[in-house]
Amino acid sequence: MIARKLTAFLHAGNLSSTLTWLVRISAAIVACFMLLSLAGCNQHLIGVLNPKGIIAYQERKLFFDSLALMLIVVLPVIIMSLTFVYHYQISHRIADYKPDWSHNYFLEAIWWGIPCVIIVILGILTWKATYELDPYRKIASSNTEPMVIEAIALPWKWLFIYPEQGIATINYLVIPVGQQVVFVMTADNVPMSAFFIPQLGGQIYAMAGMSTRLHLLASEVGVYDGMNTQFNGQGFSDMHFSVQVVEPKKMQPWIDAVKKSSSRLTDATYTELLVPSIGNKPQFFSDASKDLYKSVLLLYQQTYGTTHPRHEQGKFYKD
Amino acid sequence: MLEHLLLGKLTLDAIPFHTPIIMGAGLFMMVAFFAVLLLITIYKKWSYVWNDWVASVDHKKIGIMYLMLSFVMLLRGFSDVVLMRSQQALAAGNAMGYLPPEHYDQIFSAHGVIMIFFVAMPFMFALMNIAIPLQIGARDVAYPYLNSVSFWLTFVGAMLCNVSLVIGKFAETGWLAYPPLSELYYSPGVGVDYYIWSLQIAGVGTLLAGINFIATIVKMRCKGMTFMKMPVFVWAVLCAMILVVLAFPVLTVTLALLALDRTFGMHFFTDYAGGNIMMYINLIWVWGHPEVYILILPAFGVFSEVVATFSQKKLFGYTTMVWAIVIITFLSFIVWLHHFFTMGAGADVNTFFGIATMIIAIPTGVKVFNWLFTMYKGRIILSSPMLWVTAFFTTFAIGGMSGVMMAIPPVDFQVHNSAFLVAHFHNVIIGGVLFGYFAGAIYWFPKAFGFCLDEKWSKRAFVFWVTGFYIAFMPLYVLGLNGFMRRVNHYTDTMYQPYLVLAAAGAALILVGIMLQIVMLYVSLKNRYVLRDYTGDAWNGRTLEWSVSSPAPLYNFAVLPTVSERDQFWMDKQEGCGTPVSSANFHYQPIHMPKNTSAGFLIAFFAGIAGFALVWHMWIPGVVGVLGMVIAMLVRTFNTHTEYFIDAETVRKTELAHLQEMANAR
Amino acid sequence: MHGEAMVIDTHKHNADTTDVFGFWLYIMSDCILFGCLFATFLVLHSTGMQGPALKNHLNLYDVLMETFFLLASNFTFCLALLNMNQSKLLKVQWWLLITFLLGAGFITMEVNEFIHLAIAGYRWDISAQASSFFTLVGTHGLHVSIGLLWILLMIIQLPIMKITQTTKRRMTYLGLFWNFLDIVWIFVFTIVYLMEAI
Amino acid sequence: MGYHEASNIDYGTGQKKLSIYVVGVVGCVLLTLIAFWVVMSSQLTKGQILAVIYAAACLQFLVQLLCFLRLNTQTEQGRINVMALIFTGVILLCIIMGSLWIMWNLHYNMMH
Ligand code: HEA
Ligand code: HEA
Ligand code: CUA
Ligand SMILES: [Cu+2]
Repeated sequence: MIARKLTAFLHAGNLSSTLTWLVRISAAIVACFMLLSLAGCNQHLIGVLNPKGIIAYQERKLFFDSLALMLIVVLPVIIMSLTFVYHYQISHRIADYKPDWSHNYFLEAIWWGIPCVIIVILGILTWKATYELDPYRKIASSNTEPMVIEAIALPWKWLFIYPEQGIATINYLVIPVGQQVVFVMTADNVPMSAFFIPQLGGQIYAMAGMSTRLHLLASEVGVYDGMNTQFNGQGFSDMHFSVQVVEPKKMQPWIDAVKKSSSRLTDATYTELLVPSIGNKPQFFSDASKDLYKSVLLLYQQTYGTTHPRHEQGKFYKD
Repeated sequence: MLEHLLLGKLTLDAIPFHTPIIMGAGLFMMVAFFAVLLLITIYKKWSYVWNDWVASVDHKKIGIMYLMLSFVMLLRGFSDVVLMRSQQALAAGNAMGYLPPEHYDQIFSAHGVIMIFFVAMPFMFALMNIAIPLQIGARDVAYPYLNSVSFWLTFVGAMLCNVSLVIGKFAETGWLAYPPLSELYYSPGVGVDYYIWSLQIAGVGTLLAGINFIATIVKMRCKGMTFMKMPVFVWAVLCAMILVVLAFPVLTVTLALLALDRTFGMHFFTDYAGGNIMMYINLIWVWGHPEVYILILPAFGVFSEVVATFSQKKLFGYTTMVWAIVIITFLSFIVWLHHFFTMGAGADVNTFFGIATMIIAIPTGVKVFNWLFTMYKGRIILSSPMLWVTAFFTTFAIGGMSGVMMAIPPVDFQVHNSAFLVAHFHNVIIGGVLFGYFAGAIYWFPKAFGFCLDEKWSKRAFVFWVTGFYIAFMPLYVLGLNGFMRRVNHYTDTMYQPYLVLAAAGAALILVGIMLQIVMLYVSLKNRYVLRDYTGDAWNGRTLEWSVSSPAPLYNFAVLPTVSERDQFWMDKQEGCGTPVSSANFHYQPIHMPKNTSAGFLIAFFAGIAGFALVWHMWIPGVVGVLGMVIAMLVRTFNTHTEYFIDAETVRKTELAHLQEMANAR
Repeated sequence: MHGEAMVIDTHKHNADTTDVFGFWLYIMSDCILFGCLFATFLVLHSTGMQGPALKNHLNLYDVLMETFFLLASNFTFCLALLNMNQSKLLKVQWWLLITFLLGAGFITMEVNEFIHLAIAGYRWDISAQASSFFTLVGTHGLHVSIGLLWILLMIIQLPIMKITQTTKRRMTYLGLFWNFLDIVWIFVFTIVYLMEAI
Repeated sequence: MGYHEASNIDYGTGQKKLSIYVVGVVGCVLLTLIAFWVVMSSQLTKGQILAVIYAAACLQFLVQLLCFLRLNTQTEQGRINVMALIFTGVILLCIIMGSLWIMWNLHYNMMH
């Protein structure tokens, strides 16, 4: 029926050209949405549409559920707006003209009611999902204890410390598949940043002097893109890192390999890392101090007075 | 020492001689500016410009000046867009495009600031000034002089923001200047100071205008116009202005604290010494969320007027319309956290604010349905204002839907800061706010200028605008879901490039649309005698503004009207007594009017000096600016002759001339 | 129709109450302004990060004195208003002068306190807590100073412009403003000083 | 209506009366002293002290509103003023309480 109306729209002889355009536009939108859903099976996708982790799966599901739920009202609204405009044009000389008809309890009850119902359903969904997918919360479906990785946002690169293993990396993450990981993060000598691996799950901010957490669980082996999403200065666009999800048994060999690396994360190397730089290649450190993370936090929490704790590390902006 | 007090940090290095694009743009602006001054001098129009415009306190003229400000700023805002879109279309893989980060970052920050503060807000105030006093049957706004102050403060704020193009630089922080990025340590230049002081000055202007319009609407309605008989546009503006008065002080405080940090080394939002960046983000959104509803509510008002007029039918569900607006007004104050779900406040907080946000969809939806059913069984005239409304339904429904999706915290974790968000807000801002204001501008154009706009060119521009819009922004939804973030200067994954090229093409189509709008203005101006609106009622309107001549006489109404119905003018016309004053030997009375004054301009001028001085830490000029402001205000308080009478004979002549024109037109 | 035309000018007859309503709206917006400053103060004082404490430097008896100065000035301003209604120009000026002196006393003590704190090492740039203390109290002080200038202006303006509708209206504004500042001070006194002292 | 009636303009600010002002000032002084005394020399617990000083502040706020500002609902303008005040108060509470709640939660989450 709708399709017939639409074609009638397109072919009606007396149609003003503008209206034709309108209809084409709405067709374009429909096409866009089709593209969106089709895109789901495209292997090249690197966002939430192609999830590789438990959290991301649920987030995608929520996305499409809410979309479908809302389309129940939104689609009719779009269709009605176009049909009404078309149908009741003055040139159509429809006898049915009620200039003073402006009130109807029944109708108004309907359009208070239906959106209300939809929002109630959506609200319940939201309520549950927000608690379930809270980044601070341990992932319930997994019975393993989370593996801890400390992430420090540095001027336009990420430092990842594996405190239990005593190693550290720059812009390079290796995590086991099927096991949950908790990222504990802060920032140092860089404005607020955000940690995000789209295919594994949502994002959270990293701020100096504060410590946020994010639980993720990868469910497929592969290489994924991770990034900073919060604009934090000139090197922002290149603040990406690579995430390797590997079989759990491959974790230990990798750790051992890193342990053999000649560079260690000493105070001196850390100070070098604090200097702003853009587009860093991955780096590996065999020996990372357990207290580094804590001391970075404390530095920001305990410095008073007028000088920034990192004022010696060079200007943030080349002015 | 003296040099330091006079010039502060300003040196010749501040002028970017080495960057040809900026110098060219700056030079062009200067040339244009001086050309205008020269033209005024050559044609000996200085006294006209000064007395009739700069010093004017007439709401109709101030409205027109707001409109011009908005239009000029649009050119700046759009040139930013062209740069951004082309940069992103080019800079894929190893290519870096042609804009290094330090320029690109200024450009998107300036785009956001200019579009919101100096395009959308002045546009809104333009429509309000042109329509509100006429719609409520008043002679002017409550404080005509304050109205002039407000306009000039906004103007000066806009100028200060644009000066940064040539002297120094603009903020490289995004349009909300989150600390600690905007703190002195991370942004040592003057960019953020320009941002702070131009918004501070414009913000005060906005706050004063907000107070002015609330007082106007509450106190100056004509006899018989109870609250529930006001046109919906008036309701929408009333609520938007309540939001202004309650939200803008928050912006003032937030920016002032940031300024204190930067100027006096305080620690509100530094990342050490106990400063709390999260408090800035919290405060700026306490203002920021209401701000976007400040923009959209008047647009809702315009839709209500336009839909009813062009469907030639009463607005459906007036009472629910009003309640919906009131509910949105209140709700907009309890949802601000949805802009930082990802900061980590935990599930309790996120759930509360997520659900509160969604609830806004209900009253908004009700409004949409009421508009739809206003068209139902009407007789729709598809003039261009109505076309914009038609396009609005689809666009806003999509944009609103994506908004509600982001109100679900776990979904927002995925799309926050991504191109999806950019698509959402351009969807609602362009498809809602801009389309609405365009509809309003075309609708009230004859009332402000006395002639209609050319329909043919108007419709052509519409077509390009709408198609351009969809092509420019639909790809961004896909990009966002694919992990493409906002504010990126270049990207390595070339998969994104086709979408960005498409988006750039869309922006180009919009550009064509804007050019066609300029053609439309030109053609209409040329044919203004043909397009002249003699009746004062160009669209067969329903509300009081259409009962007077176009443009309205200086005093608006020879006799203040009395109403007893909602669409009083429409009812009168149905009963065949459209114009209230129809008898030639009617007994006119002298009318009391406010005198023009240049005090408003002077105050704003000195505020501009003070602002510029504060940016550069020039303490002597700063003191001069502040003293100038204070003295201008004090002098004004001693002036007791601020009003005058238009004598009855002048009123009679003006009215009779209008009647004659109407008769001729028939 | 004719009957209405006899109303000379509705714009004028509304003007006075419209004016005061506008000023009231301004005060409402100022409430929000102070509200945000209080919120910031509370937030910065309730987080764990402390820095040097204000408590050690405070002299609450001085603050009590300040409070009474402000309260008394409020009362004397009301007396000025009373006399304004009875059109006793000289008395109005007299009470305004006393109000001014009391207000000036308040400001002097406050400035004195600030200087003392700064010398003792509790400067505005030492910590976020100090910043928020100086800013909140200072913003109130700035408002009071503007009020003082305004009172001076009225003392000068009244004999020139006499007691008219216009000056009466201005006195009403000023009264609202002055009173509002005292109300804000109640909360400054309680939230900033008393709570700090507990 | 016109200029001649201007003397009873409705500012919505109530009647000015010496007796009411005196009541106001005495009330305010008393409330201030009570709060001050509780902090300086009483044996109450911290919670109790807080309760008392907040109660005193709120009471004094009311006294000032009624006795000095002369807020009332007798006239049209007075009602509008009161309405504006109440609405502002509600929004202010939303903003302050909301901010504190949010900031407390953020802080709690980021320090553990
Ligand atoms: C009112 C607000 C507004 C408007 C109208 C627009 C219009 C447009 N915007 Fe903008 N935009 C923002 C507000 C707005 N934007 C904000 C707040 C940001 C965020 C900044 C940040 O990151 O900090 C942003 C960011 C932003 C980006 C950066 C995205 C990123 O971060 O990567 C891009 C990218 O291309 C973009 C594109 C466009 C385009 C193509 C248009 C064009 O389609 C539209 C062209 C429109 C016009 C040229 C104006 C129309 C004319 C008038 C309103 C006046 C007319 C007057 C008369 C007729 C009298 N916008
Ligand atoms: C005029 C401007 C405007 C308007 C009207 C809106 C309206 C809405 N916005 Fe939007 N928003 C912005 C401007 C605007 N927004 C801007 C500028 C930003 C980004 C700023 C930045 O970060 O730079 C933003 C960001 C933003 C975010 C933050 C995302 C993030 O940063 O991660 C969220 C999240 O909840 C959101 C939600 C909403 C919602 C739920 C609405 C609702 O009001 C929409 C309601 C409308 C509808 C739902 C459609 C019509 C209704 C129906 C057809 C009825 C039936 C529908 C249902 C039952 C669902 N917006
Ligand atoms: Cu961010 Cu605590
Ligand atoms: Cu919002």
